[in-house]
Amino acid sequence: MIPPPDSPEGAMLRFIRKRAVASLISLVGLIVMVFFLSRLTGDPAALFLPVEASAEMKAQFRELHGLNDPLLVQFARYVGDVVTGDFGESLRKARPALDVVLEAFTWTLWLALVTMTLVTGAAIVVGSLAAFRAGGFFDRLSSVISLLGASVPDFWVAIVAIVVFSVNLAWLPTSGTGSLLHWILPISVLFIRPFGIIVQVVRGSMIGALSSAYVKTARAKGVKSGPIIFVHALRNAMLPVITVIGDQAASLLNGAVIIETIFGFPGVGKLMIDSILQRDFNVVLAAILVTALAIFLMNLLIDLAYALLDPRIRH
Amino acid sequence: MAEHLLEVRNLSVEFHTAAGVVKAVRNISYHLDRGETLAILGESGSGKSVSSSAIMNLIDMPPGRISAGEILLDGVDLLTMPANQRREVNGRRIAMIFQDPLSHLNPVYTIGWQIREALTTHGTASAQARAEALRLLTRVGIPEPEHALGKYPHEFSGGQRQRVMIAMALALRPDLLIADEPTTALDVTVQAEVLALLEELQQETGMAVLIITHDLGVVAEIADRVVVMEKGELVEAGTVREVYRNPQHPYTRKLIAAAPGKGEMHEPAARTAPVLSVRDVRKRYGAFEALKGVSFDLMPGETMAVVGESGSGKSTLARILLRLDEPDAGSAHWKGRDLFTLSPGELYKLRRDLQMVFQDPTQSLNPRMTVYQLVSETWIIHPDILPKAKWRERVAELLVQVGLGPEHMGRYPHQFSGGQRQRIAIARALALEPQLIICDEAVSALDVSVQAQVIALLDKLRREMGIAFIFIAHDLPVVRDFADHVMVMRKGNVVEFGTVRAVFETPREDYTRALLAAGLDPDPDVQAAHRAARLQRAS
Amino acid sequence: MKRILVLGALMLGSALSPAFAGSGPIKIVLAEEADLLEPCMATRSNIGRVIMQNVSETLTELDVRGDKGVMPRLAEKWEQNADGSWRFHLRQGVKFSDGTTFDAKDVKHSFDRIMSDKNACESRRYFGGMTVTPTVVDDFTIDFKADPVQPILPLLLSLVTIVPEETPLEFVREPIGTGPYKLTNWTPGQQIVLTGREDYWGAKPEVTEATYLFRADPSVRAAMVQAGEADLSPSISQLDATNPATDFSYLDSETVYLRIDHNIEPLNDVRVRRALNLAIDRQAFLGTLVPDSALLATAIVPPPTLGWNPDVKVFPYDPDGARTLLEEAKADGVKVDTPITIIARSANFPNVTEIMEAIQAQLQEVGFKVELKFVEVAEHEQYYSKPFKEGRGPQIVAAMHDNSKGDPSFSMFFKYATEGTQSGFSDPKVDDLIKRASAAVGDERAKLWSEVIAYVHDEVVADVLLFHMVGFSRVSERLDFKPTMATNGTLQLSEIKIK
Amino acid sequence: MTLQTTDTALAEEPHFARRMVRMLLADRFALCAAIFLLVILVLAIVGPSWLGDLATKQNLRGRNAAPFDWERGWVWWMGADALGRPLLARIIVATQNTLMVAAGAVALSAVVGTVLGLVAGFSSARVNQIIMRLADVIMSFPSLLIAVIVLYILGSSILNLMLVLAITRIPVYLRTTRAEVLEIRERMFVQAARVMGASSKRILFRHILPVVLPTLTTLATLDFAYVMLAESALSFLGIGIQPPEITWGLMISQGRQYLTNAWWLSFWPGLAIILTTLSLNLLSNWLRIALDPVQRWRLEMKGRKNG
Repeated sequence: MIPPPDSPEGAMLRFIRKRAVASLISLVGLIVMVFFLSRLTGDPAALFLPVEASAEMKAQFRELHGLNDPLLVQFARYVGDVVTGDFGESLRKARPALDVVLEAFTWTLWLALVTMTLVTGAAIVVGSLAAFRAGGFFDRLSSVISLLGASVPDFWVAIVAIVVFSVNLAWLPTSGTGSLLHWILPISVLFIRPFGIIVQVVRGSMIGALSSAYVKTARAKGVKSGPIIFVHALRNAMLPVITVIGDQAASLLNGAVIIETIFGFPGVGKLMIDSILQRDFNVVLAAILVTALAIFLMNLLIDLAYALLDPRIRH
Repeated sequence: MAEHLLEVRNLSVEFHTAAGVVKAVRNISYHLDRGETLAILGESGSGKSVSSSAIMNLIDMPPGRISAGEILLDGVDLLTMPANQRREVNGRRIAMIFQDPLSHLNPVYTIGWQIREALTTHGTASAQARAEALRLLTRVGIPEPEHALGKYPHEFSGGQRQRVMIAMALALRPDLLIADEPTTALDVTVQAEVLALLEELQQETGMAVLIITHDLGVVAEIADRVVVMEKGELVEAGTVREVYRNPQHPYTRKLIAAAPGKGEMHEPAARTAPVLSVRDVRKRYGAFEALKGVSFDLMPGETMAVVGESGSGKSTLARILLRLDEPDAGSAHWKGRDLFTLSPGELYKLRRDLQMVFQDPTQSLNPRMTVYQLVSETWIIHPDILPKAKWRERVAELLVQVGLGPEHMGRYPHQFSGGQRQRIAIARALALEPQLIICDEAVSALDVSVQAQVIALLDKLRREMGIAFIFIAHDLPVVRDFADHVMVMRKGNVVEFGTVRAVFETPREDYTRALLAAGLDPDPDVQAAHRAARLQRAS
Repeated sequence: MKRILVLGALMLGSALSPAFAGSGPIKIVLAEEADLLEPCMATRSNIGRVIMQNVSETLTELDVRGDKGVMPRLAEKWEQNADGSWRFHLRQGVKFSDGTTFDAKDVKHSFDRIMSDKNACESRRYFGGMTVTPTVVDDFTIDFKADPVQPILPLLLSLVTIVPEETPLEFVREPIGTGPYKLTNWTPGQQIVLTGREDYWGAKPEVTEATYLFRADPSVRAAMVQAGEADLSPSISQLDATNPATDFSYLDSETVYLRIDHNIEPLNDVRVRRALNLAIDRQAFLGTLVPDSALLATAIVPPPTLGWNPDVKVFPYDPDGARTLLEEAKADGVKVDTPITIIARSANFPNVTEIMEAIQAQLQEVGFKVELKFVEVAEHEQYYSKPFKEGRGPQIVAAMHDNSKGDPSFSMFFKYATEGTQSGFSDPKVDDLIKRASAAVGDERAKLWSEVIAYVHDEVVADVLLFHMVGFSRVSERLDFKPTMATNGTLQLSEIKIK
Repeated sequence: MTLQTTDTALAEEPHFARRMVRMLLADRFALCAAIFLLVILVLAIVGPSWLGDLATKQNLRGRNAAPFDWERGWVWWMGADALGRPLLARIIVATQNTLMVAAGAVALSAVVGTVLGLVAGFSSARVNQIIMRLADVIMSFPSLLIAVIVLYILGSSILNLMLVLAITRIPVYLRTTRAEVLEIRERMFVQAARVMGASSKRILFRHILPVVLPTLTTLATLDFAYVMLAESALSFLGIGIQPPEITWGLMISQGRQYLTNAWWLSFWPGLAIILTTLSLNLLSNWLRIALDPVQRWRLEMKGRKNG
């Protein structure tokens, strides 16, 4: 009893609009929450100025940055500014908060993008092959590796990797940015956990898809194993996998704080933590807004990917 | 003796399950020649599909295992063939179509792609495959075939999907087509069309057809010979007429006897004051009009059958009467009160009077509750019916009443067969001592022999307890032996309403006549006559 | 009294005989990124390490390698006028990196800018409690008049970075200075590059270009120098400092101590405070949790500071004595059983958790009830600085204090005067001594500071002084560089030689 | 392919607990995991009272003692930490806090998330919207940032840590539960319950929840691992559990600086986390099969072979 479909394009636009409204609500909620919560964590003046600074200096600092006004006034002012595209200045860096955030976010975006691409590719191949011979040697091996991957503390791996690959073997630079080589270690460490998780999901989903009726049809048609796995089953099995990929990508977009800290990678995760540590509220808020927006866009892409993969969703 | 196209010899297959090793088929043998149609007849659990899966190499090993036997295709044993040769047989020499084409077609690829794949897998060039796919779709009668190639399975109706499956199966003109319950979930009119198509194509190509079914009507319509299976064993074989006229095995006899539509028809009493009076019920889902103004009266203690094909709105009607869905307009007066305007509190009281039995007992019984919990839950919800001390006793009573035993109380639904589960569902409905039970396709999912038993049970309850029934079905023969009145629905409208005799013997509407004509009769001779008549009408 | 310091440029000139020295670019890896490169914030260590004296210079400079005291930099000489104000004679022919010429107006503007309320310049804090008025005498002479009179004004001016007159009052992102280097690249989060200036007024340093990198993790920093990705890391972990060829320790002017809140019983009793001091086995920490070369502290300021008192002796480790004192106090009705909370800041200094856990164990050993609480920097500040919370229990705050300025006035008032923001007690004699010492000059000044140090340590038993810490640096073998006490806040590239 | 055994499956199945034990015995990996977890659980209960003193007794002169010194008592086999305390004893004592934080956080987030998910999946569109937006807010709030902010406001204690970790994990359960409820509420047995007049509460908790529960159990075991790692990440940032309380996560982050010259300080607690999470993962994989009637034969078949 499906209602007669109207044009898929119209439906898509309506869907995007609906999602945008919902995300806007979430975004506003997020801003309200972060604004007030972060201000509960303490006074930026105490941190910006040295402990020996006099009370007058602190008062003057607060006055200078409008921190003496009632919270609600500060909030109204902030909202007013944001609406006109002004996200305020960073206290610490004396530059527009948005610039600071966008700079850092670009790095995070690339890191997330490259990592997730590699993870997705590798996890799909490994997970599919494991599912095809479920219970076999490769399955066991891949599940031990992926479980291990999902349960190792990442900072541990990061430091050991630096000691081994950069100091002892001197194959790779220890940290920082610059050449492509600099990306290898952070990406490898970031790779581990999502890989472990996604392999498991791919495997589970593929086992389901491989036992489905249409795979039976394909076998009855005489289709070879390769196409059965990677053409027939995989595309069907991708839906739950995409959801998990989305979740993992979202957490990468939110910044890989620890990896960024260790590898001196100027991403948004470390920026956020540093900023809250220094009570640089404008940067925290701008960073949250930017990452939340990015995550919203990514979720939208994921929905589009659903529609692309599964024609049934297009209506 | 000339070599058969296909010969199954002493095949035994077993499966490892939670309950131990199950011998799915034991030592069965049958054969099939070119141009011939063999039916494998059996109910659920008979193992009728296992041998065909073995032929197609579709048995998962483990948990399955072919423990003995051979399957000869033109004298060559498929079971000992190397894997790559074996794969070449599938699609090229033997093709298969299945029940439920929706789940057997890959939902994410266009049907054009899927048909082409059948061809290219076995070496057809892709340009040629494209042309061939178009030809095949045209041949199986898909409208606008050019356009249809780019559509996805979910965009077709059930009958069209089965036609697509057939096109795909026949792409390489196989010597043998295996059809596993190809028409089971389809409406009767569509079923007739699909079977006719299969026959035509068989005549065109001279292929052999192995059809697996539980339906005697299908056997009568299409098969030359039939083998009957029960619990993994082949109990009877012969030509269709022989087996029908002169069944040897008690099981075959039971099966034939259970076929519906042969008993006495009810003669309803004169109509008095209705207990349920439904007027002009309307319901839309978005742009789709499910009900376009349905009205009827139901007398106390009477059975009214609602018959219609998919999309007729019959299930929507049931859901609305039980307030599982809200109507857009109309009224339904139950003992003088409009069901549609009741407050939640009043509705809760009224639930005792109106109950429902669903199509699939596997789904309508919570898998994590025991039979005792399932039945007694009604008294937790309606605590004033029965004091807790008497629950156990009453559950036992009810179970006996529906033909089960008190010892079943502690078991879970999955430990029962389909028919038994439906009995549990009925016991649960009875626990509230209702005055009206709405049965939504309550026997459609059951085997024929079980169907008859459940219908007999319902009829007994009606007689003994004076419960009124609204019995929803897509199949006319089922309601013939049971209903007082029949209401035929089509596309949200009531097409015809009358006593069961009036509807079956003197149908007023073309649609009703078409429904009756499309129904398959288990008697091969009667069915042959039907067919002749149909062909005559067509020409 | 007039005091004239005249120091010719010959001293600086004589150092410039680059006979065999190499030259070239280097890379320096630091722990904390400079989030600003604002000259008036150069007194903050993460900023100062990059720009102080490299990009932005000051009128005067404290000698941290020798004991020459305050030395000339942009001022060639200075003298105190009769009214107590100071006159500075500026160096001529100095150009800012934007090409403008350095003169007295720039100095005045730089000072006014620091004191402006349009920004949050940190250096302003050194001029609290006084009014300083700069007056331009001529292009290369400027007077600073302070009320009250400041004997250490030349030292204070070593903290005022000079910017061109045109610099806006708000924070800038492109520091313009007179130093030997100018900022040529700043990619936030990645690197800062300083390049040597051709038109620098002084001698040309061997380091032609310095690239600053930032890594939070100490072992990564050490690894970078080892792997050749950096030439110098001024701070690495003691644990990584295992290679004598590259790794050096240096006294880094940080003093670790436990600030006692004397207002709450039982910490108001001097016997209890003394017992705290006796209970801690300071020596046991050396070579274990604290580097071997660290010094046991007897004052809040490190030894090279004016007035540091060699006669004050470290409390001995005497658990029995501590127990006796506690019992005495208890006998007098002091509630010595009240649990005392030690508040420490996570990651304040290396091994802070282990050190605090060990101290807790040692205090408990002699009968104190001690709880340990780790807090982050902002919360720590609330415990450390006034106003203290009402209704608090007995509290001890573990803190680290940095004074590399050579004069105790940067510490004593804040830590020990009644009005001091981190002072845990009030003693009129201490207040008086600090006041007098701040106003005094010369030997008198040193004597008075010594007196304060001894009195606070021995009589008041104001706090539990622990260690003057040392830092560890890793210097690539191609460099010739020894870090100093000032390295924490200033890292002069001109002091780095290339082998 | 599906097995058509509905009619033959009438055979009585053994009791639930016995069946589970038999299936556990059938999977050697899961069995080892279960035994390991049992040991960990026992250590968590008795650890602090058994070895509490030994684990806090400092000896600055015996700091960073190397492991595998069989001459000394067994608690020294893993070496000593930076204050000369036996690592093995400390790991055992830390088990309690570690498990308490992880279990507390998982239990809290699972309960809150599940209840919200049930409500969201079953109530009006408006309530659903509110709950889902709340979940979105938490989801797009970087979890470490929430943790830092909340811990700054509330102070760092075991309870607050539990709370913080729970908050960040709530959406996981919420979304899963809601998705399942949306599907299950359309199932026939839910309709049947409505026809009987069952209240929403009854339908949710008696009919829907038991069906969702196996999924949630699997999720919770996996989350257990996640939470332990998150806790150690917080310790890495210096805002986790504060000494003298100990957890494995804190031990790793304290030992991190000694990684190059006293690797055992962070290796053993790291190993403890890995083994525990690995065990939980293995057990949850087993559980997923054991609770799934379609997959269960794999274990039961093996069980018969072995037994």
